[in-house]
Amino acid sequence: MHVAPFNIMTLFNEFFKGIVKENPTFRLVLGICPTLAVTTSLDNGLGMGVATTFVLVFSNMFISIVRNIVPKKVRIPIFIVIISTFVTTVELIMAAYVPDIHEALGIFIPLIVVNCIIMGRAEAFASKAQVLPAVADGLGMGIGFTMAVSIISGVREIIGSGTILGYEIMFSGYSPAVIMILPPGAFITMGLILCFFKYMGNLLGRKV
Amino acid sequence: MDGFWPTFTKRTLRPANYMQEIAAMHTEGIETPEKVVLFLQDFCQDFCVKSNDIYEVYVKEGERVLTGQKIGLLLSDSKKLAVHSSISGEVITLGEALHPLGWKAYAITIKSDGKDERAQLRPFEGSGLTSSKEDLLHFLSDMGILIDYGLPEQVSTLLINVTEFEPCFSSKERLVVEEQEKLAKGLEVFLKLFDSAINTIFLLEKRHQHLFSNLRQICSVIKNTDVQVVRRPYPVTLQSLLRERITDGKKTAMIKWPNAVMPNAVMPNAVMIEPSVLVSIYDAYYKGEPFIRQLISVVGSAVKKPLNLWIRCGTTVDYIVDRCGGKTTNVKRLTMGGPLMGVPQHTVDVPVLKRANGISIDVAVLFDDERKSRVYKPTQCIRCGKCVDVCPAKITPNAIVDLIQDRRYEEAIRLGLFSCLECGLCYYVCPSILPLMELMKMGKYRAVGKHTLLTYNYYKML
Amino acid sequence: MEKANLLAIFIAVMITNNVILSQFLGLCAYFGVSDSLRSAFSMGITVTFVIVIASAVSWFLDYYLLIPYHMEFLKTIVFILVIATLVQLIEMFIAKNIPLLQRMLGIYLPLVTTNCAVLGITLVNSNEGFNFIESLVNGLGAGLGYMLAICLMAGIRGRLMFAKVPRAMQGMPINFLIGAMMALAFFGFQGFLIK
Amino acid sequence: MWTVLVGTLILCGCGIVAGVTLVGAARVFAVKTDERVETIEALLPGANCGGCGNPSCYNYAVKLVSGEVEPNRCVLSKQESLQAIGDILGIKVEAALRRAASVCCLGGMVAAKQYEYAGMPSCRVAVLYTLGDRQCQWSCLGFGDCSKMCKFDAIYNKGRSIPFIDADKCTGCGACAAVCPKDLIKILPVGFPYVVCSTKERGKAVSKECPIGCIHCLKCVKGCPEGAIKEIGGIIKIEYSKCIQCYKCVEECPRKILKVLSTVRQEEGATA
Amino acid sequence: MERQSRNLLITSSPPYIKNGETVHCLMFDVIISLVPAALFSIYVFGVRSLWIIFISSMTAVITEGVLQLLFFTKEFNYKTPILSFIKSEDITVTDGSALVTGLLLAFTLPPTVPYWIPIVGTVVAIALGKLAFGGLGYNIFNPALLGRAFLLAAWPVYMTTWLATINADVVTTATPLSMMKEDGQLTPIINLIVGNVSGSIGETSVVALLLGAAYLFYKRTITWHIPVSYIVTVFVFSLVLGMPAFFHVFSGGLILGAFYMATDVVTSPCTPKGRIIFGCGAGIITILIRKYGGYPEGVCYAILIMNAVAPLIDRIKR
Repeated sequence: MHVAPFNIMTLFNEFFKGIVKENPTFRLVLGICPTLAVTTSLDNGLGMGVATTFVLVFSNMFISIVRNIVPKKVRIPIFIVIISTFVTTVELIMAAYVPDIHEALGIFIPLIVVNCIIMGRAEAFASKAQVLPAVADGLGMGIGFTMAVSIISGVREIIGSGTILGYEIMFSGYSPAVIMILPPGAFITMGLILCFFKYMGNLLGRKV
Repeated sequence: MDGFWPTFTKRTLRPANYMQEIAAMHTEGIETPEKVVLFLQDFCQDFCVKSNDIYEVYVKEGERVLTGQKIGLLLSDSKKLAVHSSISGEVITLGEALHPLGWKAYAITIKSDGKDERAQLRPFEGSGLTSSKEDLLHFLSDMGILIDYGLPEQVSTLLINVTEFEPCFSSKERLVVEEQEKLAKGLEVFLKLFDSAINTIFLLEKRHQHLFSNLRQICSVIKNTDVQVVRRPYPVTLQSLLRERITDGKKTAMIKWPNAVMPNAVMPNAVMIEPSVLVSIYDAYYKGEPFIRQLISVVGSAVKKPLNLWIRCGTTVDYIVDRCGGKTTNVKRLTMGGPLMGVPQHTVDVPVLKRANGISIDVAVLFDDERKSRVYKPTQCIRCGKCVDVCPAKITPNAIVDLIQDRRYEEAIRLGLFSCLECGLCYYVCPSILPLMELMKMGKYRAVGKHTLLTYNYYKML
Repeated sequence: MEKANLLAIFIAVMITNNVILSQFLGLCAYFGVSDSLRSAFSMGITVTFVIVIASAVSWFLDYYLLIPYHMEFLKTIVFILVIATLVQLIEMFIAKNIPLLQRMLGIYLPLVTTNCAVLGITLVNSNEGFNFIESLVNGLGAGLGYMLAICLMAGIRGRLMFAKVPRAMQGMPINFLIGAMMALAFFGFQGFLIK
Repeated sequence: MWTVLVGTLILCGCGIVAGVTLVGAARVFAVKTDERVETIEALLPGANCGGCGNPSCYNYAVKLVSGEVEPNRCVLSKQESLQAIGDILGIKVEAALRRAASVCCLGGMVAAKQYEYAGMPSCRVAVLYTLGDRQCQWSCLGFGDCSKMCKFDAIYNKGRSIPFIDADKCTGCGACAAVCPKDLIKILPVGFPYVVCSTKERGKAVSKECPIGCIHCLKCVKGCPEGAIKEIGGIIKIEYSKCIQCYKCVEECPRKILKVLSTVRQEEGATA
Repeated sequence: MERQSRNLLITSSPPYIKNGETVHCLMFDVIISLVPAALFSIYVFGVRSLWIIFISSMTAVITEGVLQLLFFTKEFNYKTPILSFIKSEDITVTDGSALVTGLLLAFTLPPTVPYWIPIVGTVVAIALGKLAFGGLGYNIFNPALLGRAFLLAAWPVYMTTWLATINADVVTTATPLSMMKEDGQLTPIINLIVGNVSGSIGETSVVALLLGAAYLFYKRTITWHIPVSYIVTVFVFSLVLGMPAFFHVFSGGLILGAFYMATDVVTSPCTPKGRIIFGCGAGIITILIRKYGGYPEGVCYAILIMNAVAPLIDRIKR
C-alpha cells in the first residue's frame, strides 16, 4: 500500500494539488449539493467553505491516526461516526458565534457528513497516509473547496443581487437578475464555470 | 439553393404520380436484342442479398440455341428454377458477368442471329403430367417461374398486389387493362396449387379506380375472389416479409410485424403476388411458352419519351437506351426499379433484372441525366417525425437510425429494424435529407453480423 | 383538514420544492446514476424505499430517545448511524432473499448511504416537528420527487447520447445545464396549493 | 456532566445496537462473494475497450478469476499490473507481444474508380453498392468509419484517405478492425513485417485496378529463409511464430508492399 | 488517373426523388405564419412591439452565427472570420431556426419591457437553450420558452408590466388571466378572440394566430395532434374543475403555445400517439397551474415540463 514518505516537498504537493490540480469542486465535481445550495451569497459560501475545511482537516487527522486499528470491514461506519462528530462540533460552534450564517446554511451544516469530498478523502487518502500528509491534504482540499464555493457564490451574489458581501458594487440602474440566487441560477453558474474550466483544459491540452 | 426559400405549394407526404403520360402509354414489344445475358446464379432482392451456389449448364460455348430452349438450371436448398434462352443465336461466353444487384455472377451470354427461331412449345396439357400440385409446381419451375414458398399448405389468403408503389410506373395498370383474360386464366391455374378454396383479394389503389370494372370481371369468373380498394399502395418488399412468415419461422422472430400496414388484409397466413406472375403462368400453362419476356417501364430525364416495353429477359440496358431514343453518354444515373426503391447501377452494360421469382419486383429502368442526378447534402435530424408519419411499417426510422449509428443493433431490432420494407418514403419526406433507408439497410447487415454482406458476396473475401 | 395538510406536504416536497431541483439534495447520484433509464428507475425506487424506512426509524429515535433527554445536537450522528446500518441491512437482506432485486439495485444501495437526500429528509422531519404520519408522507413525497427528477434526467440524457454536444460542454457541464432548465420548468409550480 | 453521560450512553447504545444487528444480519444473510474480482478489476485499465473480447473490464476480471482466460489478453495493461494479476491468481504470466492496428491497403484512393459515389460518407454504407466505388474490391474506401471508433485518437483520416495509424498510441484493442466492412484493418505484432495489400487478384488484373497493388510475384515467399511466408487462397500470409525478423522479404518486394510495422507513426500515404 | 474516358455514373442511396422540403422551408413557413400576429401587435401596441420583435430576432441570428463561428467550425481562422464563416459547412444559422426562436421569444414578452430584456433573453435562449446541446435538432427544451422562463424568473417586475391596447384609456393594465386570478373578473370572449386585451406581444389575437396556424396546416408543417389534444384537454379539464372553459382556451398564451411552441418538432415526441400524450399532459399542467399555482399563466411552464418528459414519452410510445 502506498505510504507517502515524510518530506516537506510532498507535504506542499499534497497541499497544493487540492487547490488547483484536483480541485474537488471544479475538477472532480464532488460535493455539489452544498456547493449549489448555500452559495446564494458570498458570506454563506465562505461560511460553508470554512466549516467544511475544519471538518476535513480534523477528520483526516483522526482517521489517519486510527487507520491501523480499524478493521477493514467496519471502516466506513467508523469514518462516518468520526466525521459526524466533527460536523456536530462545527454546528455547535457556528450556532454560538455566527448564528445568522448558521441560520442561513440550515440543514446543510449537518449534511457536511455526507459530503462526498470528506468521505472520498477519508477513504482514498487519509486511511492510507500518515498524519501530516493527511492534514496537508485535508487543508488543501478544504481551501480548494472554499475557493470554488467563494467563486460561485461571488458570481451569484454579484449578478443576482448586485452586491458583494452586502455592499452595492454594480452601477446605478442595474436591476439584479433574481434567477441567479434561485435554484436554476446555481445550476447555470456551476455548469458554465465547469464548461469554462473544461474549455481552458482542452485549449491548454491541445497546445501541450 | 433549391429548397432554401419557401414556396407556397403544398408538400406531399407521398410522391405524386409524376409522369402521368406513361399511364396512358400502351405497351410496346421490343424486337430481339443483339445480345442477352442470362444468369445462372440469380439473386432475389430481399433483406439480404442471397445467391444460389449450385447451377447446371446445358449448353457449351459456341453452341446454337433456340428461343425458349432450356439452357440451365438454378438450384438452391429445395428450389430449382430453369433458365431459358430468350433469343435464338450462339452462346458466346460462359462465365462471370456483372449482375444488376451489384455482384459478379455466373452467366450465359447469347449473341442473336436475328432469326428468333422458336423451340418446341410444351403446354401443360400435352406434357403428360398429372394435375397434382407437385406436378404443377414442377412444371412451373421448369418453365422458369418460381413459386418461392413451395407448396403453400398453410396459406389461407392470396393477395394480388395491383397497387403501384413507385410513382412513375404503370406496367401493372397496363397489364390489367390489356391482359385481363390472361390474368383471370392464370389465376385459375395458380389457385390449383392450393388444397382448399382460399380467398383471393385484389388490392387496388384509390387512384386506379378505373381498373375496378376490369377486376370485377375477373372476380365474377373465379370463386372467393374480391377487390379491395386501399388507401396506400404496398411496396413489393412486403411480399418477402409475408413469404418469410410462411416459410421461415425462425427468421421472422426478428421482425416486428407491421400490423397496421394492411388493416383488413393481413391475416396470419397471407401471401402476396404481383399480377405479372399470373400472366407468365398463363403463357406457360396454356401456350407452353417459358418465361422469356417481361414488361418494364422506362422513364427518366435522359429518355426522350417514357415507355412501357415488353422485353426479352436478359436484354442489356444500353440496348434499351438506344431503343428509347436516349444516348448512353447522357445517362448520369441508372436505376433499376424505380425512383423510390430501385437498385443503383454503375454501368449501362448490365442486363435488366430478371423477374424470375414469383415474389420478385416488377422492373423499371430509370435514366437520369446530369441535371436530375443532383445530390442533396444531409443535415442533422430535427425529429420532425415525418418519417414516422409516412412509414408503412409503422416503425420509427429516426430512432432506429440513431441507434444504428451508435451501433446499438439489439435495441434497433427491438424497435423493428427488420420490419423496414426499404420503401424509401422516409427519405422522400425527410426535410433534413438524411439517407434513412440507406442507413437502415446498412444496419440490417451489421445487425445480422458484420460479414453477412461479404459472405453473400460472390467473392467470399473471408 | 388533516388530509389536506398531508397532501400539501406531499405535493410540496415532491413537486414544488422538489428534493433535487429546488433543495439540492442527492445531486451526486442524480448526475452519476442517470445515464440509463433502467438504473435511474432502480435508484429512484431504492432511494424512496430507504427514505421512507429511515424516516420512520429516525422519527422513533428522535421522539423517544433524543427529545426526552434533550440530546437534539446528537441528531446528525444518530441519524447517519441509523441510515448506514439500515442500508447495510437492506442490502444484506436483499442479497439473501431477493437476488433479482439485488442484481437490479446492487450497486446503488451503497450509494444511498452517502446520499444527502436521506439524511436531509430525516433532519427536515425532525426540525419541522412532523408527527409520524407526516414524516412518512414527507419521506414518500421526497422519494417520489427524486424518482421523477432522476427518470426525466435519464430520459433526456438518453436522447443527448446522440447529440453533438460541444466538447467543452460534454459531461458534467451539460448535465448541470439540464438541471438548471428542469429547475426552471418546475418553477411553474411555485406557490402550488398554497392559498 | 449529565449531558456528557447521557450523550455518550445514547451514542454507545446506538452504536452497539447497530453493530449487533449488523453482525447478526451478516451471519443470517451471508452470501459468498469473491473479492479477487474487485482487486483484479482495480488492476485492469478500466478502459472497457473490448480488446480482450469481453464487453467490459469487469467481465474480463470475472473470467480471469474463473480461470477461463489468460491474463495477457489485456492489451492495455502494463507488465507490472499483469504480473500483479498473475500473483493474485497464482499463475505465471508471459509477456504479450505488443500489437497494433494496421491498414492492409496501399492504394486506396489511387485505385481506379468504377462510379462516382454520392451517398453517405461512410464506408459501411458505401460498401452496399458493389463494395465501394473503386474497381479494386479490396481497396480502402477512406471515409474513416474506423477513426471515429478509436478511443485513443490513434487513427485519423485526412479528408477521404487511407486512415493513418499512430502505432505509438494504438493499443491494439481492435475497435477499428471490428468496424471495417472489408476487414482491411488487422491487429498485428509490432516490429514484424506485414503485407500492406489485401488483393486476391494477381498480375495484370491488379495493375489494371491499382498501380501500386500486390501482383503476387511471390518473391517474398521465395526469399524467406525460414519459410514463414506462404500464399494461401490468394492471400500472402506471414506466420509470426516462425518469423525471425530478418526483413529479407521487405528487401525482396519489388513494389515495397511488405513493410515493417513500427512504433513510429506510419508515413502518410496518398490522398484523394 | 481519375478522369477516365468512360462515362462514370453517379451512385447513391435509392430514393432519387424528394418532396423538396428542407429545414429552411419548415422554418420559413413558421416565420410566414407569424406575420399576421406580428402585424396585429404592431397595430395594437405601437411601434415599440416592432422594435422588440426586431431586436429579438436580430440578436438571435447574430448570437447563433457568432457562437457557431467560434465554437462549431472545425478550422476557424481568427484572421479571416468572414471567409471561414462562408466556407464552413458547420454553420447552419441560415436555416432560419434562430430567427424563429427570436420571433417566438419576442411574441411572449410584454410590450413594455426595456430593450435590453429581449437581448438577454435571446442570448440565453440561443446559447444555453440550443447551442449548448449541439444546435438545432438536439435541444431538449424549446429555446424561446426557456428564454422567457429565464426572463420571468430573473426580472419578474419587467415581465409582468402590461400595456393596455390603443382603445383603452389607461396605459398599464393587467392581462385577462391575472384579472381572473386576482379579482375573478371575466373578460368578454369576443375581446379575447379579436385581441382587444392586454398581454404579450404576439399572444393577444386569437384570429391572427389561427390564420397563421391554418397556413401551417395547409403546408403540413405541423400536425394536428398536439394543438388539438392540448386545447381539447384544457377545455375539458377546465370544465371538470368548474372554470370558464372558453375563457381559458382563448386567454393567455394558450393558442400561441399550442400552435407554435408545443408543436416545435425538435422538442416534442415524434410519434402521433406520443404527441397526443404530450398535448394532454401540457393541457393538464396548464390548467393546474392556472387554478392552483402562484402564476396566473401556465402555458410556458407546462410546455417546458412536457419537453422534459418528451424523451420518456418517445421511449415508451414508439
